[in-house]
Amino acid sequence: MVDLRVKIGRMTLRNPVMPASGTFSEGLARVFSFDHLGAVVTKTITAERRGGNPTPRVAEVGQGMLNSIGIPSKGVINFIDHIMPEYAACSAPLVVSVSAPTAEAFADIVRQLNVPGIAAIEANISCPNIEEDGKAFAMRAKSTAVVVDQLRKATTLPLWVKLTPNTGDVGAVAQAAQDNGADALVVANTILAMSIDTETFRPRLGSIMGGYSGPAIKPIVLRMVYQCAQAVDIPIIGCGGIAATEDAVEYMLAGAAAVQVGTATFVKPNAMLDVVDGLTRFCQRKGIAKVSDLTGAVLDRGMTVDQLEALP
Amino acid sequence: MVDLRVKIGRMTLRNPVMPASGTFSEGLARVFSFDHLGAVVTKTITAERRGGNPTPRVAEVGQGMLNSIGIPSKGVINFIDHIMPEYAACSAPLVVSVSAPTAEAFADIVRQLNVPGIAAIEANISCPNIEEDGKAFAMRAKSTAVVVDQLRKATTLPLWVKLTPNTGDVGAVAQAAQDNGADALVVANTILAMSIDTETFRPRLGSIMGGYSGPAIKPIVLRMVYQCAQAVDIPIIGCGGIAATEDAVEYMLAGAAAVQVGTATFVKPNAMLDVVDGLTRFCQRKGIAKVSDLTGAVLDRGMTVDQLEALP
Amino acid sequence: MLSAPPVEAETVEVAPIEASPAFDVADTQALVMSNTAVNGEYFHLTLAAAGLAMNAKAGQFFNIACPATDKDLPYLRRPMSVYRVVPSKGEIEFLYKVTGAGTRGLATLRAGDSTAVLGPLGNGFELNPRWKNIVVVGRGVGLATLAPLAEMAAERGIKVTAILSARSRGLVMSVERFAASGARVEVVTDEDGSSDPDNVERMLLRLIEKEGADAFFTCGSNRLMLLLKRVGATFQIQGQVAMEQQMACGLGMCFCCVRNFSAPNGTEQRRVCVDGPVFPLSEALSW
Amino acid sequence: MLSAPPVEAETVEVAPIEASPAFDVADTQALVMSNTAVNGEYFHLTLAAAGLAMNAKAGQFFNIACPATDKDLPYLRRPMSVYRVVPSKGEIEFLYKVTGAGTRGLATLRAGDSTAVLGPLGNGFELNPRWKNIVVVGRGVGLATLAPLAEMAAERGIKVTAILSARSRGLVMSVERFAASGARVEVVTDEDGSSDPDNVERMLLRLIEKEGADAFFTCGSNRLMLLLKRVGATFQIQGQVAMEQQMACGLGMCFCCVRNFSAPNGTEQRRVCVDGPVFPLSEALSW
Ligand SMILES: Cc1cc2nc3c(=O)[nH]c(=O)nc-3n(C[C@H](O)[C@H](O)[C@H](O)COP(=O)(O)OP(=O)(O)OC[C@H]3O[C@@H](n4cnc5c(N)ncnc54)[C@H](O)[C@@H]3O)c2cc1C
Ligand SMILES: Cc1cc2nc3c(=O)[nH]c(=O)nc-3n(C[C@H](O)[C@H](O)[C@H](O)COP(=O)(O)OP(=O)(O)OC[C@H]3O[C@@H](n4cnc5c(N)ncnc54)[C@H](O)[C@@H]3O)c2cc1C
Ligand SMILES: Cc1cc2nc3c(=O)[nH]c(=O)nc-3n(C[C@H](O)[C@H](O)[C@H](O)COP(=O)(O)O)c2cc1C
Ligand SMILES: Cc1cc2nc3c(=O)[nH]c(=O)nc-3n(C[C@H](O)[C@H](O)[C@H](O)COP(=O)(O)O)c2cc1C
Ligand code: FES
Ligand code: FES
Repeated sequence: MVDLRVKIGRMTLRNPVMPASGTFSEGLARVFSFDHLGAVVTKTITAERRGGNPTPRVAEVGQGMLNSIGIPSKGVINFIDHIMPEYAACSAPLVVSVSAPTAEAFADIVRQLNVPGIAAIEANISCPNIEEDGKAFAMRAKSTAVVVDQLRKATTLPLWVKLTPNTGDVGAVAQAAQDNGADALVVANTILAMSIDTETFRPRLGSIMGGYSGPAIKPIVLRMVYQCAQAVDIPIIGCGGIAATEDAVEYMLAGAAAVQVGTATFVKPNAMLDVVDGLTRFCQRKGIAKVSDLTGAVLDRGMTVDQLEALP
Repeated sequence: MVDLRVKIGRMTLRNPVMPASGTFSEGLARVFSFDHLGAVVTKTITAERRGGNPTPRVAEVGQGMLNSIGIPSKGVINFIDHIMPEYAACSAPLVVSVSAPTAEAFADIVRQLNVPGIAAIEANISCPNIEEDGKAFAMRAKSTAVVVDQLRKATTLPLWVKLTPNTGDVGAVAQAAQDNGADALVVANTILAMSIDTETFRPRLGSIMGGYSGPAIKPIVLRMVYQCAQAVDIPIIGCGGIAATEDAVEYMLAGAAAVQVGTATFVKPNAMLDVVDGLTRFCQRKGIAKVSDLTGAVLDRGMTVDQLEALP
Repeated sequence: MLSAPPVEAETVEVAPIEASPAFDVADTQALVMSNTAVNGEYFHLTLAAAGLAMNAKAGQFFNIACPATDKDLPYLRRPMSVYRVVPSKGEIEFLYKVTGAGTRGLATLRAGDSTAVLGPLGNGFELNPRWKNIVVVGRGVGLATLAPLAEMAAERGIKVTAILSARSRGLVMSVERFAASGARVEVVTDEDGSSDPDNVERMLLRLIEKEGADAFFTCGSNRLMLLLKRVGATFQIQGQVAMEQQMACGLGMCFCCVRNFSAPNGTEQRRVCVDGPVFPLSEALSW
Repeated sequence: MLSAPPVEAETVEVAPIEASPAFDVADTQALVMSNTAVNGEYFHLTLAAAGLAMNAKAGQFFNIACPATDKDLPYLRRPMSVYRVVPSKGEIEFLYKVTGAGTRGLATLRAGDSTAVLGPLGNGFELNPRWKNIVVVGRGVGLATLAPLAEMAAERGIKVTAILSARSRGLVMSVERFAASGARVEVVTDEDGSSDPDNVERMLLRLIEKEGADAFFTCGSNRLMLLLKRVGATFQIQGQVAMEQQMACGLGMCFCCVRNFSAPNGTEQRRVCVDGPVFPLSEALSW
C-alpha cells in the first residue's frame, strides 16, 4: 500500500489533498464524505459581517474563471456558533481561513478562534492592508513580516500563511512569512485579472477586476511554488489550477508537501477524491512507497535557470 | 469606410495591428504581405552575438505555451547589414526591439540604431538588470526610471518601452517610464512560468522556467493595460493572448491604442490579417467611424474596483 | 377594476435543505439518448440518468458539462432546468436555447455520446394540496422550467391556466405539453401585441374574477415577474418565481449566484443555486 | 573490413530558401477525405488540399491543427511529414503515430471534417541526377518521411535499397509502398534481433561492396543516423537526414526548434523548420 500521509509542520494529514478556501462548503457533503480529505479549509471569514461584491461575480475565461466574490462573511461569532458544528462529525482536520484589513485586526480574529475543533489557521494575507496603501499584505515582504509576526503572537495553533501571486517577488515574501513564524505556506491565491464584454463594452465582473483561477493559471503558480521551495524550509501547500492527479504530482515535484483543489471542484465536484485515488495509483505504478517522496523530487540537478535569459 | 489609423505619439499607423517581438520574422512573408500591418516589430536584438537557451525551448500548456528561447542574436551590426535590408521594401514602419544588461549598454545599442529605415525603438526592459540583483528593469519603478532616462537621452527616435507582467506594481512602473520620456508603452511581455513532466520528473523546458504566452494570459495582461491606462497619458500597445478581433477590441476598450499579436501567429499564421479585417467589420457593425474611438471606451463609469474586495 | 378578494392567502412552507442530507446529489456521466433541434433556436436533450436523477422535480436543475467544439471551449458547467423526468425509462429531458459557448457545445452532442451531469440541484416548486387553481405565466426558455410544473399540478388535481409568452407563435415552446396536462393555455406574442404586460394584466384580472387564483408561478421574464408581484400583492395571491443567475458550482460553495431579495430588515443576498432557484414571489426583486 | 572506395563524393547543392519567395506557403482549411487506423498505433490521413500543397515534396512537412477532444485541448499545431502527394486528385497524405494530445485529437477526424494546415514547409530531400544507387535506412514513424523519397528516386531512375527497421514485423510501415516503387526492401526488427546496429552495419558494408552507394538517407533513429554518419565518413558517402524537434511556428519565427550542427568553426544552432528538416548527414549531431 502507498502511504499517502503527509506532514505539515506538527500536523499529519491522512493525504495531501484538501479544498482551497472559498471553493468548498457543506454543500459538497451532498456529493461525497469529507472523511476522504486530508483536511477541510473554510471560506475566509472576517471579524465582522460583510456583504461581498456586486454581481456579476463570475466570468468564464478560457480554461478558467474570474471571480469577484469578495469576502462575504457572517462574522466570527456566527462561524463558531453555526458553521463549526456542521464540521464536528467530520474526521478531517478543520482549517479556518481568516482575513482582516490590519495586522491588529488579524491578530484579534485569530485570538477569537482559539477554540477546540480548529486544527489550524490559514491567514489569507492576499487581502488589502488598509493601513498602508491598500496593497495586499502579501505583495511585499515587509508588510508580510509585520502581519505574520502579530499572528504568530496571537495563536498557538499551526499557522498557514496564504500568499498572493500578484507580486514580483514571491520568494522574499515567503521568506518573510517563514522568518516571522509561519508553519506552512499556501501558494497561492487568485491572479488579478479582467475581462470586457465586447458587445456591451462593460466589464464582465460587477467590480471590474477579479481573481483568475483554474487550469490556465497552473504554470504561473507552479513556478511560484518552485521559487518558494528554494526560499524556505517550511512546508508549502500548492494551490492553483489543480484539476487532476498529474497536476497534484506536478506541484509536489516542484516542492509542495500538499495541495489544494479550488475551481476544479466547481467543474468536477469529485475532483478531490479523484486526485486522492489517482495519487495512490500513480505511486503504485511508479513504485513510490510514500507520496511524500514526491515533494521536491523534480529532476533539475545540473539544470540552471539562465538568469540572463529566463525572462525574454 | 472605417478609419483604421491610430496615432502612437508622433507616428501614425495605418492600422493598430502589429506583431509581438520574437513571434515574427521574414518567414511570414511567405504567407502574406507585411504591407497590411500597422507596423513590424523585430525579434529583440542585442549589441553582441548571443546563443540562446538549451532545448527543449517550448512546451505546450493548456491554451498557451511556455518558451525559453532567450535572446539569441547575431548582434546589432549583423542586424543593420543583413536583416534591415529585408524589410526595406515593406511599407509598414520598422520597429526595432532591443535589449541590454545595463542601462548604459541599452543606451549604446540605441545609439547604434540611429540609422535611416528605423521608425521606432522598442526597449525590451523585461530583461534582467545585471547591475542590480538580476531582476528585470521593468519589475521596479526605480530601475525603469534609470534605464528609460538613459534611453531617452540616447535617441531621438520614438521610444516604446515594453513592460513585464512579472511585477506587483505595473502602474508605478508605467508611470516611471512615462516620466522619463517613453513615447509609448508595450504591455506586456510573457509571464514567468514552469511545467514539469510527471512521467520523467524533468522540467519541460531546458532552462526550467520560461515565459507563458497565448490566450491563457489575456485576462491578466488586459487588467494590466487597464491599470496602466489609468496611470499614464502616453499611448499603450496591448500585447498578451490576442488571437481574434474580439481580443483586440477588448484591449482597446481597456485603454490600448494599438495591439501586438504574438503566439496566435504560430497557431494561425494569418491571425494578424484576420484581426485587421475583423476590426473594420466590427466597427462597421457597431457604427464606429474610427477604430481609435475604441481606445479606453470601456463602460466602467459608476463602477468601482472595491479596494477591500478585489483581491480575495 | 376589481378589488382584492376576501380569501386569505396561505403560506406555502418551502422546506429548507437539510444541513447535510447524505449524498442526495449525483455527479455522474449520462448517456445521450437524443438531442434534437426543436426550432431554429431550441434543442431538446434526453439523457439516460437513472438513480438520483430520477428524484428531480419541477423547478430543480442540473449542472451540465458542455463539450468543446472547434470554436468554443466552455469551461464551467451550465445550469439547465429539468424539463421532464421519465422514471419508467430512467430518462431526464432538458430544453435549451442555443445562446453562447456552452449551449453551442451542448448542441453538438449526438445520441451515444455522454456528458457529465450534477444534480438534482436546488429547490423546486412547491404545491399546496389545498389549492384549486393556479396560474402559470412564462416566457422564452422559462417555459422549459414551468412545463413540468403543469403536470405536477395536474397529478394533484390542481387546475392550471398557462399564459405562454414569446416573440412569435413559432417560438412558443411546449404548448401541446401544457395542453396535454389538462392546462388551459393562452398564447401571447410580441408579434400580435398580446404579450404586452397591460394585456397580460387584463387577462389575469379576468381570471381572478372568474374563478380565482390560489397562486402564481413564473419564470423567464422580469417584466412578467414584476406584473405578477404587483397583481399578487393587490389580491394577496402568493406566488413562486424560478430565477436565473450566473453560476459556477451549483452547490452553494462559490457565492457567485447571489441576488438581492427583500427580507424583514431590508434586502438580503441569497444564492440562487441552493436558496432557490424557486423563491417566493413576494421576496423576489427586479433583475 | 572494406576500405574506402576510390569514388569521390559529390556535393549536393541544397538550394537555400530565397529571402521572400512570394507566398509559397499556404495557410488553408483542408477537407478530410479519410483518416483510418493502419495498425494499433498508426493512422493514415488523406486531405483534399489543392493549390500550393501540391508543390510539396519528400522531406517537407505541414503544420496541422489538431482538434480538441473530451480529454485533450491541443493548442499548437503539429508538424507532419508529407507521406504522399497525389496531384491528380488534389490530395495529400500523412502517416502518424498516436502518441499524445495532438495525435489523439487528429485521430478523431472523420471524412467530411476539415482542419487547418500550413505548408509545404522546410526543405525536402535533394537527389543528384548523377546518382545511381542510394540507401534509405529508416525506423518507426521516420518511414513516413522516407517513403515518398523512394518514389522520387525511382522517377529519376535511381535505384533504392531500403532498410526498414521496427520493433516487430507487424509495425513495419510501408513495405509494399517501397517495394512498389521498385526499391529493394530489407526488413529488420528488434523481435528477431536483425535491427541491431551491428547487423545493419554488416548489411550496409555488403551493399557498398556489391554495388556501391552514392548517398545515404535516414530518418527516425538516432542510433541509425550515427551509424550512417560513421560508415558514410569512412567511405566518403554523403547523406541526408530528416530531423525532428519540437516546433511552434514551423516558419522560422520562434526559434523553438533549434538543434546543434557541426559547422566550420565548432557547433552552430540551426532551426529544424527552415534550415531543415533535411540536413547533410555529415553536419548532423546526435540527439
Ligand atoms: C437555474 C437555472 C436554470 C436554467 N435553465 C435553463 C434551461 O432550462 N434552458 C436554457 O436554455 N437555459 C437555462 N438556463 C440558462 C443556461 O444555464 C445558460 O446559461 C444559457 O443557456 C446560456 O449559456 P451559454 O453557455 O450558451 O452562453 P454563454 O454566453 O457562453 O454563457 C456565459 C456564462 O454566462 C452564463 N449565463 C448566460 N446566460 C445565462 C442565464 N440566462 N442565466 C444564468 N447564467 C447565464 C453561463 O452559464 C456561462 O457561465 C438556466 C439557468 C439557471 C441559473
Ligand atoms: C518535421 C517533422 C515531421 C514530423 N513528421 C511526423 C510524421 O510524419 N508522423 C508522425 O507521427 N509524427 C511526425 N512528427 C512528430 C509529430 O509532430 C508529433 O510531435 C508527434 O506525433 C507527437 O505529437 P502529440 O501531440 O501526439 O504528442 P504530445 O506529447 O502531445 O506532444 C507535445 C509536444 O511535443 C511535440 N513533440 C512530441 N513528439 C515530438 C517529436 N517526435 N518531434 C517533434 N516534436 C514532438 C509536439 O509537437 C507537441 O508540441 C514530425 C515532427 C517533425 C518536427
Ligand atoms: C469563487 C472563489 C472564491 C474564493 N474565495 C476565497 C477566499 O474566501 N479566501 C481565499 O483565501 N481564497 C479564495 N479563493 C481562491 C482559492 O482558494 C484559490 O487560491 C484559487 O482559486 C486558485 O486555485 P484554483 O485554481 O484551484 O481555483 C476563491 C476562489 C474562487 C474561485
Ligand atoms: C517564442 C517567443 C519568443 C519571444 N521573444 C521575445 C523577444 O525577443 N522580445 C520580446 O520583447 N518579447 C518576446 N516574446 C514575448 C512576446 O513578444 C509577447 O510579449 C508575449 O508572447 C505575449 O503575447 P502573446 O500572448 O500574444 O504571445 C516572445 C514570445 C514568444 C512566444
Ligand atoms: S453557483 Fe456556486 S453558490 Fe450558487
Ligand atoms: S518552429 Fe518556429 S522557428 Fe522553427
